[in-house]
Amino acid sequence: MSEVHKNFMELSFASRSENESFARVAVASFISQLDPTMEELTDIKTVVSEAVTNAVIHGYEEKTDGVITIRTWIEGQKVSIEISDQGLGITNVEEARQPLYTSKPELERSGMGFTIMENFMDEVAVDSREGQGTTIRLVKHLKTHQQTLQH
Amino acid sequence: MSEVHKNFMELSFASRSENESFARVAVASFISQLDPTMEELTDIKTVVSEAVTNAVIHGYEEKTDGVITIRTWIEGQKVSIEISDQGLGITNVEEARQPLYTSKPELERSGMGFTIMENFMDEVAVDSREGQGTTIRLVKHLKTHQQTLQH
Amino acid sequence: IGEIQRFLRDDGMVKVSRSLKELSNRIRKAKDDLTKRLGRSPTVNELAEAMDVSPEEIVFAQEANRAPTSIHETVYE
Ligand SMILES: Nc1ncnc2c1ncn2[C@@H]1O[C@H](COP(=O)(O)OP(=O)(O)O)[C@@H](O)[C@H]1O
Ligand SMILES: Nc1ncnc2c1ncn2[C@@H]1O[C@H](COP(=O)(O)OP(=O)(O)O)[C@@H](O)[C@H]1O
Ligand SMILES: [Mg+2]
Ligand SMILES: [Mg+2]
Repeated sequence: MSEVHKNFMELSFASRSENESFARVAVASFISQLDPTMEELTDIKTVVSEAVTNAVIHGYEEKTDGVITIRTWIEGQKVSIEISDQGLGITNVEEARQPLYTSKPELERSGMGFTIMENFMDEVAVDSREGQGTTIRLVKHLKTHQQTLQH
Repeated sequence: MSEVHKNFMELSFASRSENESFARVAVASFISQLDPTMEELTDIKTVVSEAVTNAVIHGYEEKTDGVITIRTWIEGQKVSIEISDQGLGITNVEEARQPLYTSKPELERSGMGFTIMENFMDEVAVDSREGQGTTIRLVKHLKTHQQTLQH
Repeated sequence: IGEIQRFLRDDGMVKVSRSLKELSNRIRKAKDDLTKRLGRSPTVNELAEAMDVSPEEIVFAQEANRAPTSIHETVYE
């Protein structure tokens, strides 16, 4: 293949915690056309879980009438994922991204969601406005087949 | 549970045949929260395949810059699925729905797509306008757990 | 209950939650075997070929071994 493989999908769903599992499967199965390693797939499923859970719990505070949108682009071995909500937004993004920081200690949140995203993805950008919502932009460069085989 | 379980999702993706498998799995994974039987799930995956393939091959004539949208609602045991394209549309819907009718015999199409949808789903509605696109509306009532056990 | 289960199975009435869990256990085993044999994480196509199912179905089935997939799970079990 000389041409770079390009594809995209966009997914919206109700802000219900039972959709977390569906969102993981949808994104991971879309990405499976790039033949990632099972490890890379697990990384991606984990970050999707974290971001969707954040939208449900923090963005919409468990109100089920919110909408969560996930956009995914593929370009060659580069995977870009955007997870958005129109919920409460984050007042202080820098603070929110600190390891162990959580605004909901009463729910026994670990405060490690953003840290996990940073560990598993190559790029993590947070775009949030109070009262308007939050968009998380994630990029991961999958290993090429040569890289996988050499590993 | 006295309240009826409600949920929805909307999914859009590029009109590429490699997205058919992804679309099947995405809808199946969304529906699986109702814990259908394997047979019901296979039926739904099959009709999603047929409708997505039709959008790719007939709606967009294999041009990959089209967009296909799938909307899915759950209400109790009722599953509603809408598959839309903004492609060529169908001139004569009645004729198109006839068993064995195909406008592309040269591609060795079976002409059984609509017949399969009618067999596997409880309702099949086709809304199409020439030059504007096609929406297929499908409804299936899943068996309740009591019905499954009694069967 | 074993009788009923067999009947449901034969009749194609087996619930997705149960059937996917079986597939997902087989996937986990195949994944462990491949990881040992290759000395690295297998790609999803390598696993899909070994299991003779599509990569997308691998992803779907794998999910079944996580949290309860169904709001009815406890009722059915
Ligand atoms: N989508 C969101 N909407 C509003 N606030 C968010 C969102 N995502 C994260 N936050 C804020 O960032 C904090 C840190 O998130 P995270 O690292 O995932 O930890 P945790 O979810 O365990 O609290 C959250 O406690 C919350 O205050
Ligand atoms: N999304 C669509 N856009 C345009 N035409 C369609 C679409 N879906 C179906 N058709 C028309 O209806 C016919 C019958 O469809 P189907 O029963 O699936 O048979 P087949 O796909 O094998 O031709 C097609 O040959 C085509 O002319
Ligand atoms: Mg979190
Ligand atoms: Mg067809």
